[in-house]
This record gives sequence, structure tokens and C-alpha cells, in this order.
Amino acid sequence: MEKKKVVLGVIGSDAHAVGNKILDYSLTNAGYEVVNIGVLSPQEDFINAAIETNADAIFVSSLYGHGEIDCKGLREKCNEAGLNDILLYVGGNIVVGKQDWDDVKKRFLDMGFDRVYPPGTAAEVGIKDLTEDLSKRG
Amino acid sequence: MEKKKVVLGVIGSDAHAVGNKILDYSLTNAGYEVVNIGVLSPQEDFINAAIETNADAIFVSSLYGHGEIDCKGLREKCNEAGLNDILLYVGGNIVVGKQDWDDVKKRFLDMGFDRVYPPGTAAEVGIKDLTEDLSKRG
Amino acid sequence: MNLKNKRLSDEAFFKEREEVLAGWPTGKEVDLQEAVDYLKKVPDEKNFAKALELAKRKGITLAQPRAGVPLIDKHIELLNHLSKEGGADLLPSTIDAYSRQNRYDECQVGIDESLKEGRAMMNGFPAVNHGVKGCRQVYESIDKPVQARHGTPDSRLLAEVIHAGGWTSNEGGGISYNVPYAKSVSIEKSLSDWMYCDRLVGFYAEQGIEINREPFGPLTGTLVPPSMAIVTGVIEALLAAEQGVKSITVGYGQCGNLVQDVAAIRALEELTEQYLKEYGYNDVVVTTVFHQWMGGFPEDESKAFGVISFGTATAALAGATKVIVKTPHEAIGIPTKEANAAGIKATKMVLNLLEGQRLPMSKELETEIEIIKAEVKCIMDKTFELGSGDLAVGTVKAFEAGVIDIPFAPSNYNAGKVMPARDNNGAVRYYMTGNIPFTKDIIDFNQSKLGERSEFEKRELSFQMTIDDIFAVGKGKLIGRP
Amino acid sequence: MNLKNKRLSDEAFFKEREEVLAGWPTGKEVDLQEAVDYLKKVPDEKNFAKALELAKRKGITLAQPRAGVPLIDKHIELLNHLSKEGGADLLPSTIDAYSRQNRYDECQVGIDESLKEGRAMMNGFPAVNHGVKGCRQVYESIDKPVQARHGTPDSRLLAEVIHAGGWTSNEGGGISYNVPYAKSVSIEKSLSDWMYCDRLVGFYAEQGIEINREPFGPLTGTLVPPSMAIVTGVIEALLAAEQGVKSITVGYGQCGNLVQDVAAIRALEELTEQYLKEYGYNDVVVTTVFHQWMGGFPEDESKAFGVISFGTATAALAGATKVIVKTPHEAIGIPTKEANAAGIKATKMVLNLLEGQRLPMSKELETEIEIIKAEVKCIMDKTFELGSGDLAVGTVKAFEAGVIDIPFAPSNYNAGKVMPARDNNGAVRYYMTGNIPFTKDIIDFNQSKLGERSEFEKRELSFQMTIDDIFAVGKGKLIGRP
Ligand code: B12
Ligand code: B12
Repeated sequence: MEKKKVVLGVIGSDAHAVGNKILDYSLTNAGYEVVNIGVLSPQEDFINAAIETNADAIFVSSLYGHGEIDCKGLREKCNEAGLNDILLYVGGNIVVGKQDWDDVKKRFLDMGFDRVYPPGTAAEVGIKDLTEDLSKRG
Repeated sequence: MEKKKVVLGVIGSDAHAVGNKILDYSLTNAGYEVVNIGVLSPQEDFINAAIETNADAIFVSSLYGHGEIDCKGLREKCNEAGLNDILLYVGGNIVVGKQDWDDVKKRFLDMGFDRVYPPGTAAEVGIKDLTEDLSKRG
Repeated sequence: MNLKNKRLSDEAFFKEREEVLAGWPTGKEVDLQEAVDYLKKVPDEKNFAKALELAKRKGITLAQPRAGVPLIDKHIELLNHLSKEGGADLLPSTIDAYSRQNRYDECQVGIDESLKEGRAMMNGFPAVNHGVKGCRQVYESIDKPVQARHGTPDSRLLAEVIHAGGWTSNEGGGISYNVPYAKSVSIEKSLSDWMYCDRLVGFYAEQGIEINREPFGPLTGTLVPPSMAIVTGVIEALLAAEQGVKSITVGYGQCGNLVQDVAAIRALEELTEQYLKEYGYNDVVVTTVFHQWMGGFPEDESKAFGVISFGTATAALAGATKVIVKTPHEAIGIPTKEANAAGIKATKMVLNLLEGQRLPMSKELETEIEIIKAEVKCIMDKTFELGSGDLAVGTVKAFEAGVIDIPFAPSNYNAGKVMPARDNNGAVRYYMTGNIPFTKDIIDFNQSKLGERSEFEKRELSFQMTIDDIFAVGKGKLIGRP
Repeated sequence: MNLKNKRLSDEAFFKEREEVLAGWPTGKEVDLQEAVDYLKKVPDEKNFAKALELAKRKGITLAQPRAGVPLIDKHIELLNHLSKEGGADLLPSTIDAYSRQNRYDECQVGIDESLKEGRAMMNGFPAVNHGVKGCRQVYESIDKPVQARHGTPDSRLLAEVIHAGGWTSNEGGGISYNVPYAKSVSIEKSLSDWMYCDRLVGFYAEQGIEINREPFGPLTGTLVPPSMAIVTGVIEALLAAEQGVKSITVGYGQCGNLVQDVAAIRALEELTEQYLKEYGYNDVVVTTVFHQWMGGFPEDESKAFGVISFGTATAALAGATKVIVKTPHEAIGIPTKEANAAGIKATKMVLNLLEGQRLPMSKELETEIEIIKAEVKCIMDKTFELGSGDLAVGTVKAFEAGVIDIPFAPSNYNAGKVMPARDNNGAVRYYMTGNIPFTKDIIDFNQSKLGERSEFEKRELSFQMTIDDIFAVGKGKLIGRP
């Protein structure tokens, strides 16, 4: 069976590299093919990588606080690029400061993300969800 | 001029001795005659000392949390003993736990204390008030 | 003097016991044989002595809070919060201050008022009033070993009730729970009463039940120089061992200079073991407890966290077997269970970071250990001499003579001539040595250390310096500089 | 390669300067002569370099938070809160992450959105966008020295704006603000850009104005072994000195083993001074900065206080000139001003308690200092060799060759072959040394230390161990045991 593909990267002007390396390692270990575009990645790089590799999901990390600005419009751009049903996950420290999590989550779901993770989420949690979401699609 | 007299003690089953020693030292330094009945002093000891020495004020310390129970009825007993206008001050950590200070203060004022001090009050604050209160009486 | 440092005979013990149990109605609940059976079922992980022994073997430091509220159900809730949310390794039950004066009738008032007002009107758990049944209810509702912590000069009935209740440790001792906690209890009386408590533990030991005993090292918590604290620990350990106690945790309250504090814990452990061996007690397990800063705390909670965490670092670097935890509410009042748990969490974090790390030996550390040991020797030698070889008698006389003299103690039986002050590095030194029979070298050492500070601060050594030191930590500094 | 470790000529500098100032409209505001006049009026207590020098002389450790919000008035409010309520000794202005990538147009979006939403939508203060005027407004509204803290590979325009704005320190350097913060900026480019920043400071120095420069010691904040951090500090100090910088604060991020951390600060200071002297820079004042734990934090705020306080104790015992403060919100997000002040208060409390106290020299400390120095020497020697004596060229080549190699760095110019792990006492060691030209002795030392842990944990040395270590502190431990 062909491996499922995940585009992985840290969006915007964000240079936090450690979580990205760990996610890469864990996803690979879990049997996924990882297309890691690394830190400091604009929306376009995510989309291009997803198109090129025909990916099943995009894992966006944002640690540094600008997540809300950086992620705006990503779903729309995916749609424009024909990635209509690609899974969009986001995690890290996605907003500035300590905010009410339900509120934050809603804002990102409204932006079109399928899954939104709070600070310090273990890679395993995201991987479990991904496996589930993908198996639902068959 | 004769020195003004202050009965000083720690009420109830309370053995906190350090503040007591400091208050003794500071009151004496400020020119008061101190009648220090020490720690672990029941209400009666305060009253007897005040009668015997014809004191102008009583400084009650309570540190250990039982202040509210221990101080109940002190003003009434003073009155019964004929110490009608003796100044009654209380300080230390006079209730159990971190409580709203205005509330605590009111409870002790209602019990008949003239001055009520929050945790960590400097001796000098009490002494300044005492000098003022006494000079008002002339 | 009737007092002797000699194991109580069974006859004397059981005779005294009748009187003790009659002190309050719950005394009737204590049935020694039944208690032995009950205690035999205490699993290792809920036995205080065993938990300490294991920690010592592993070289780790356990965290124990202080906590106690008047009503049983609230107390259980509190302890479980500290264990589960806070992560405490060992649990306490702090006894209220009326019980400490054996005023069990006033405890009843406190219990009733607490019920009525719907809030704690007392500063602890009145274990005697709650009786063996109440103590067992507590013991059975928690998952860690539990110890009574108090300040009771005469804790005989308390000891009977709590041990029968499944509590496998009792804090205190004839000096350490008298002099800082009482005004007019003679040393003779409290030593004798604590011999009873120790004998009770010795009795249980003979039945194969390990119960831990812990002298209260910090004493007044106020600038007590290490050697004075250690002397009381060593004496109480020797007295307890004579009565058959096999698990002893000697303690010390943080003074604030890292090297001095580590030296104190090392000296405390070494000296206790050495004296026990010298006097023929070869099967006692000695562990140590380090108390986070016991003097006045800063009101600001963030600063309190700083004090708590630095104390923890010292405990870990010293290699203490356990650390007693303060809370961010310390300066104000008895902590809420949340504040108490917060103190434990900060403590455990630092302990975990420092697990296995020790302050390495250095010339400075060696020097401090040596001076502490030399000071202790002066006092111990004289104490034995005063008692003509009998330590209990010697202790009474040493207090009379001011040979043992604890700063800021309320007791009328304490000379109160010794005055401490910090040196220029924050170490606590003897400023006035009163009647302590120190050698000239030791006095000179203390004076020269204090002289450095005098010079630095450009002011004479005086009581004002001591006062400034008393307030310093509360105001956010270690040394009370002008 | 055009690069050379040689003071920029006035001609080259002023030519480059024109281009730099044209980078954004606020560049026009910078008038060097007027700036000199302005900076001459900065009083000593608001001059960063002088405050550090004074602290060094007094042997105390200063506390500095990180903080920055997008809007000027909010930023001023924040800094004043940290100074007055928190008690910070030195103030920061953390620059937002768009500015760090020189995306000043996006900053404008961030400022506008922040205004619109009524909350900070950016993670820092966009100083270039606010211009000299905005920076001066900040400087004039506070009572302590202020420094720009960021992570900008090309900070030339930023440096121009902030210094003219009265900010007397700039953090960063050609390595430390590139490799951990960028992906595709060449080392050559960032070294050259930071030479400009240093030259600017050198220019001011020639006008009698002391401005401080601070290499960013913690790098990726993630298990960076001390010697690797120190190499970058020494290199950036030498490069800065060549451009005329006279006040340099070299830095290091806490690893967690007390002895190793103290050794690192001591080695850092000694080596920096030694190399500067060796290369003829005799009038540079070297101070040190210790960063409280820079890796993942625990979410629980009490635990965070523990991490903060233990880091502070290490800084004080090491004798660092300043300590950079974390907050109880670290794991979650940019702190509120209250949380930030709380971190400072805990820090100051511990600093005050430990004022004047140092970790005494011991065999263990000596050994750690020696191994760090030996490791640094291997890397430095090879770097000079690769550059045929030119440090700038050598640095570029050392990165190419993986001689300098920073764990977990995002930069494509970093080899990424070095892997660290903790030993059994929590000290960070080299698990894979990649292309670092260590001697066999050094490699053996690292391996044997790691071997002890392997054995204790009964598992092979592997990347899993490193991963476990990365998560350990966040989970409440220092070492990631299985
Ligand atoms: C040292 C100390 C001890 C020592 C006391 C040694 C001794 N014999 O003196 C020891 C360790 C023995 C001890 C024991 C206990 N303590 Co205690 N102790 C403290 C501590 C840390 C410092 C007290 C101190 O000496 N401060 C320095 C002196 C100079 O300040 P002060 O006493 O506050 O007095 C000053 C002012 O308050 C003021 N003042 C005081 N009275 C008055 C009166 C007037 C009229 C005026 C104007 C001013 C004034 O002037 C003084 C000089 O500035 C405090 C907490 C804190 N403050 O940080 C807890 C504290 C007072 N203790 C407390 C408790 C509960 C106990 C115990 C019950 C034990 C326990 N739970 O484990 C026992 C009680 C024993 C007994 N029977 O009394 C609680 C009280 C709780 C409450 N009120 O809710 C406190 C607040 C700690 C806490 N947060 O739990 N304690
Ligand atoms: C180390 C670190 C740094 C290092 C990064 C080095 C590097 N290049 O990687 C340095 C020091 C350089 C740095 C710089 C900055 N940092 Co930083 N940093 C941290 C810190 C302490 C740890 C991050 C880390 O490595 N964690 C370990 C890894 C393994 O965990 P992780 O990144 O969280 O990722 C895990 C999960 O979140 C999850 N995950 C992540 N993404 C996704 C996505 C999906 C789909 C899923 C399922 C899961 C998932 O899986 C990962 C593995 O478990 C955090 C605070 C913290 N967490 O304690 C701050 C933090 C992230 N940084 C922060 C900031 C603001 C910055 C700076 C702007 C500097 C500043 N203010 O001073 C700069 C930004 C530079 C830039 N341009 O990006 C803030 C962000 C604030 C916010 N969101 O409100 C934080 C939260 C600190 C704080 N409280 O202020 N930082």
C-alpha cells in the first residue's frame, strides 16, 4: 500500500524548528511520507508542495504568535488551487498570549482548518487524528 | 513627664514570640513603658496586667490564626473590670488564612478594638497611631 | 531530678499510660494489641519510615507539605488534593494549637464554630478529639504515609491516638516541641513526656512495626545558628534511640547561605550517626529533613515562590531525604489547598531538575562543616558533663546554665542570652554567645565573620542588625543591610 | 569571498549606510550627528553599557525581562510595569518577528490589525516602523536602560533606528541571529550585516558614546552544549571588537546541571577575555548574561516558577552579570504584563537571597571548566585555520565543514550533524559530534558520560534519548528517562 503523504511546515516568519523536526520524525515513524518544507514557509510553499506531491494533508505549525494573521486565507487558497478536500491541521502556540482555548479553536475552525491543537500537544495526538480522518475517507 | 504604659502580649495558645520581642523593643525605644506578658497569654492576664499597672493601652498580638476566637469578649471583660476607655489594638495574622481585609477589620472593630492591623505591619505604624490616639485624649 | 536517660521499664510505661489515656474520652479507643494488628497491615508505600529509608537509598529528596483543617472530611479532601494535584510524596496532619496545649475542650469549641461558620476557625486538625477512629478514617482515605506535625510539649495522648490511627510518624521532641512552643513548661517535664512518646514507638518497633520520629529542627525558625539546631537534633535522636526508636529524621531550617546550609545538613547527618554509634545505637536509620525558610516570608506570591524554590534547590544540593514545603500564602495565613499545592509543585519541579545533583565538596564547604562540628562538640561535651554522663539530666542543666540557648524562644526555661546575626555572605553566626562554652577560636571565627559585615556596612555590630536580619527576607533580601 | 574580519572603512560604511537607510521611510529620520548629541545626554543610569559595568564591579546580577507589544503607548505601559511593579533592572524591547525578516510592510498590517482588534496581533515592537521618533518616545518614558532584543539576521536598519532612538544596547550577531532564526540566509551575509551593526556601535564609541552589544548565547535554546554556545560568543565578541565595540555581553542559556552551568559561565567569561586580549583588543569590557531555561517549559505556572527560580540561583552562583527572565506563561504564549512582572519578582527575590554568594571552586567544577575550554579550543583552532587566520572567513567555512554545528537549527547553512543528549547527572554532552574536530580524549569523555546514563537506564544511546530530553523539562523533569 502506498504511504499517505503529509506536507509539514512552519508558517510565516516563524523560525521555531524543534517541533517541526520532532513531527517529521514521529510522522515518518508512524508510516507517513513527510514532505517537510521547514520553517519560515509562506502559504504558497505549503500549497505548491501539496500539489506537487499530491498530499493528503497539510500540517501547519505556528509557534511564534502570528498564527492568526499567517493562516488567514489558507483554506481559500487551497480551494483555488484545486486542493478541495485536503485535510488542514494547525498546531503550536497559534495565537499571541494565553487566551481562552475554545475561542481560539473556533476562530481557526472558522478559517477552515479541520483540526486545531493547543500548545504542547504531543505529536501522537495529531497522528492518531490523522489516521482516523484518513481512514474515514477510505 | 511620666511614661505612658502599654500592656503587650500574645493571646491564647499562641507561641509566636518574635514579633512580641520586636514590639517590646520598639515601644520601649519610642519612650513607652512596656508591660510584656509574653506569649500564651489568656485574656485575664492582659486585664490583670492593665489594672495592676494602670496602663493606657493594650497591644494584643495574634499570629497563629485563632485570633477571632481568642479575642471574643475581651472588650466586654475590660469594661467589667473597669478598664472602660483603655485603648485596645490588635495585630498579627489575626484570622485563619488569606481573607478579605476590610471584612476582617470590620469583624474586629465590631468586637470593640480601636485599631486593627493587617499581617506584617511595622511596629512603627502601631506606635504612631498610639501616640496620636493618646495625644487626642491629652 | 527523677529524670534519667534510660529506657522506661514496661511497668513504668504502662502505669503512666493509664493516666495518659484518661486525659480525654477518646483515650479509651486506644487498644495497643489491636493497634499492632492494624499497623501490621500498613503497606510499605504508606509507611513513613519505609518511604524515607527508600528515598535515602535512592538518593532522592521527598516533598512534604504542612496542612491541617479542623473537620475530618475537609481534612481528607485537603490531603488528597496535596497528594494528587500537588504531587506530595509524604503527607502531614498539622495539629491545631489548642491541642498542642492539651486544651481539648477548646478544640471542641473550635470544631463546633467551624461547623457553624462553615469555615475553618482553627489552625489544624484536632486529632485527639477526632480519636483513633477519626485518624484511621484519614489514614484510610489517602494514598501516602502520614505524619502528625504539631508543637506539643506533652504529646503523649496525641502519640497514642495517631499511631493507633495508622499514622506512622510523629514530629517533635522534648526540646524542640517545648522551647519554641511553650512558655512555662519545664525542660524536665517535656523531656520526660517525649520519652513516653519515644517509648511508645519503641514498643511498636519491638512488635515489628516501623514508626518514624522526627525532631523539629528549625526551632524558632528565626536565625537559629546551625550548630544550635544540630545539638537539639542529636540530643533528641540519642534520647529517642534509648527508648527504642529505630527510624529518626533529624532536621534543620534553611538559614539562606547555600554553603552553610549544605554544610549544616551534612554535619547534622554525620554527627547524628556518629553520636548514635558512639553510644551504642547501631541499628537506627538516620534520615534528614530540610525546612524551606522558616522565618518571615514576603507577602508577594511570586517572591514567595522564589524563596520556596531556592530553599528546595538547597535541600536537593545538600542531599536531604525530605524537604518541608512552604506556600505562596505563608506571610498571610494558613494556605488554601490550591496555594499549598502550588508550593508543592514548584518544589517538586526543582527537586526533579536537581535529582542526583549535589553541591561538590570544596574548601569553603569543608570549613563550614568543620566549624559547625566544632561548635556542636563544645555544647555536647558540656551537656554530658553537666549531666555527669546522663544526657537527659545534662540537657536540663544545659538549659539552666544557658549552655544550650535558643534565640527568640518564648520559654522561660531558655536563657535567651544568645543573639545571632548574619555575616557578610548571609551565613548566620553567633553575635552574642551568652553562656555557650565555645573555645576562643570559635568565638573569634564568629566575630571576625561578623566584623566583615560591620565593616562593609560601616556600622557597629548591634541588636539593630539582628532586627534588620529578622525582617530582611520578608522585605525581599537575605541580609538586613541599612 | 568578499568578507574579511577587518574594521569597515568609513568610506565603505557610509556608502553601505545610504542603502540601509533607504530600506524603509523611517530611515530618513536617522541623522548621525544629531543622534550623537542626543545620546550624549543619556544619563549613566539609563546607559546599558554603564549599568552592566557597574553591576560587574559590584559583583551583582541584574534582572532583565523580555517584552514587546506592537503599539507605542501599550509598549511604554508594559515597560513601566516591568520596571516599577516587577523591579526589572534593565529593560528590553522585543522586536516582532516580521521586522526580524525585514518585512516592514507586514508589520504595518500587524500594527493596523492590532489597532482594529484592540489586542496585540504581533509578537513584538516593530521598531523600524515606529522610527527614531517612536523609539525615543519609548526611551524617554522609562527610567532604565533599554535594549533591542530580536533575532534579525539583517538588523542594520534596526540598529540605526534604535541607537539613534536612545537604546544603548543591541542583542544579536552574525551567527546567533542567523542560524537559530533563519533558513536561507548565508553566514557570509549575516556576518557582513552584523559587522555593519558593530561598526555603527564602534562609530558611536569613537564619539564617546558607550553602547553595549550582546551575542545571543542560547542559540536554539535546545540542548546546545556549552562549548558550542561559547564558540559563537567568542567569535562574535572578536568580530565586534574589531569593529570598535567596547562593551560586550557574552551569553549562555541554562542547560540544567548546576556545576556544568556555572562552569560554562566561568569559561565563557575567561575565554572571551582571553581571546580578546590575545587578538589585541585590550579595552573591551566583557560582561556575561545567563538565560533561564530556554527550552520547552512546563505549562503549570507553579512549576514554571520553580524553573525560573532555579535558573536564577544558577545565574547568581555563577556570578553572571545579568539574567534573562522567563515568565509563568512561557509554555503558552506571550505573557501578560502581570505574568511578566511575576517572573521578574521571583527572579529578583532569588538574586537578592544569593547576593554575593558563589559556587565555590571544587574538583568537579574545575573538571567541567577544563573540558569546556578544551572543546572550545578544538573548534576555535580549526576555525582560524580554515580562514587562514581570518576569523570571519573561518567562520563561514567552519559552518560549511560542520566544524561549528548548532543542534536543531533551522538554517540550511548549518550542517545539523551534531546531536546532544544529557548524561546521568543532566549535563548536556555531545552524543554525535558530526564533523567537530574534537580530540579522542574529548570524544571519549563525552561518550563515557553518556554511557553512564545508558547503563543506568538500561537502554542504548539513541535519538529517542535526545527527544525524551527535549520534552523532559516541559513534563517536569530534567532528564528524559524512559
Ligand atoms: C516563625 C514562625 C513560626 C515559629 C515561631 C517561633 C516562635 N516561638 O516565635 C514556629 C515555627 C514555632 C511557628 C509555629 C506555628 N506557626 Co507560625 N509562623 C512563623 C512565621 C514564618 C514568621 C513569624 C515571625 O516571627 N515573623 C517576624 C515577626 C517580627 O513579625 P510578626 O510576628 O508578624 O509581628 C510583627 C507584625 O505583625 C506586627 N504586629 C504583631 N502583633 C501586633 C499587634 C499590634 C497591636 C501591632 C500594632 C502590630 C503587631 O509587629 C511585629 C513587628 O513588626 C509566620 C509567617 C510569616 N509571617 O511569614 C508563621 C505563621 C504566623 N504561623 C502560622 C501557624 C499556623 C503556626 C502553627 C500553628 C504551625 C503550623 N501550622 O504549622 C504553629 C503555632 C504554634 C503556636 N502554638 O503558636 C501561620 C498563622 C496562620 C494564620 N493566621 O492563618 C503563619 C502566618 C504561617 C502560615 N501562613 O501558615 N511559626
Ligand atoms: C525554544 C524556543 C525558541 C527558540 C527556537 C529555536 C528554533 N529555531 O527552533 C528561540 C530562542 C530561537 C525562540 C525564538 C522566538 N520565540 Co520562542 N520559544 C521557544 C520555546 C521555549 C520552546 C519551543 C520548542 O522548541 N518546544 C519543543 C517542541 C518539541 O515543541 P513545540 O514546538 O511546541 O511543538 C510540539 C507541539 O506544539 C506540537 N505541534 C506543533 N505544531 C503542530 C502542528 C500540528 C498539526 C500538530 C498536530 C501538532 C503540532 O507537536 C510538537 C511536538 O510535540 C517556546 C515556549 C515553550 N513551549 O516552552 C517559546 C515560544 C514558542 N517562543 C515565542 C516567541 C514569541 C519567540 C520569539 C518571537 C522571541 C521572543 N519573543 O523573544 C522568537 C521568534 C523567532 C521567530 N522568528 O520565529 C513564544 C510564542 C508566543 C505566543 N504564541 O504567544 C513562546 C510560546 C514563548 C512565550 N511564551 O513567549 N524561541
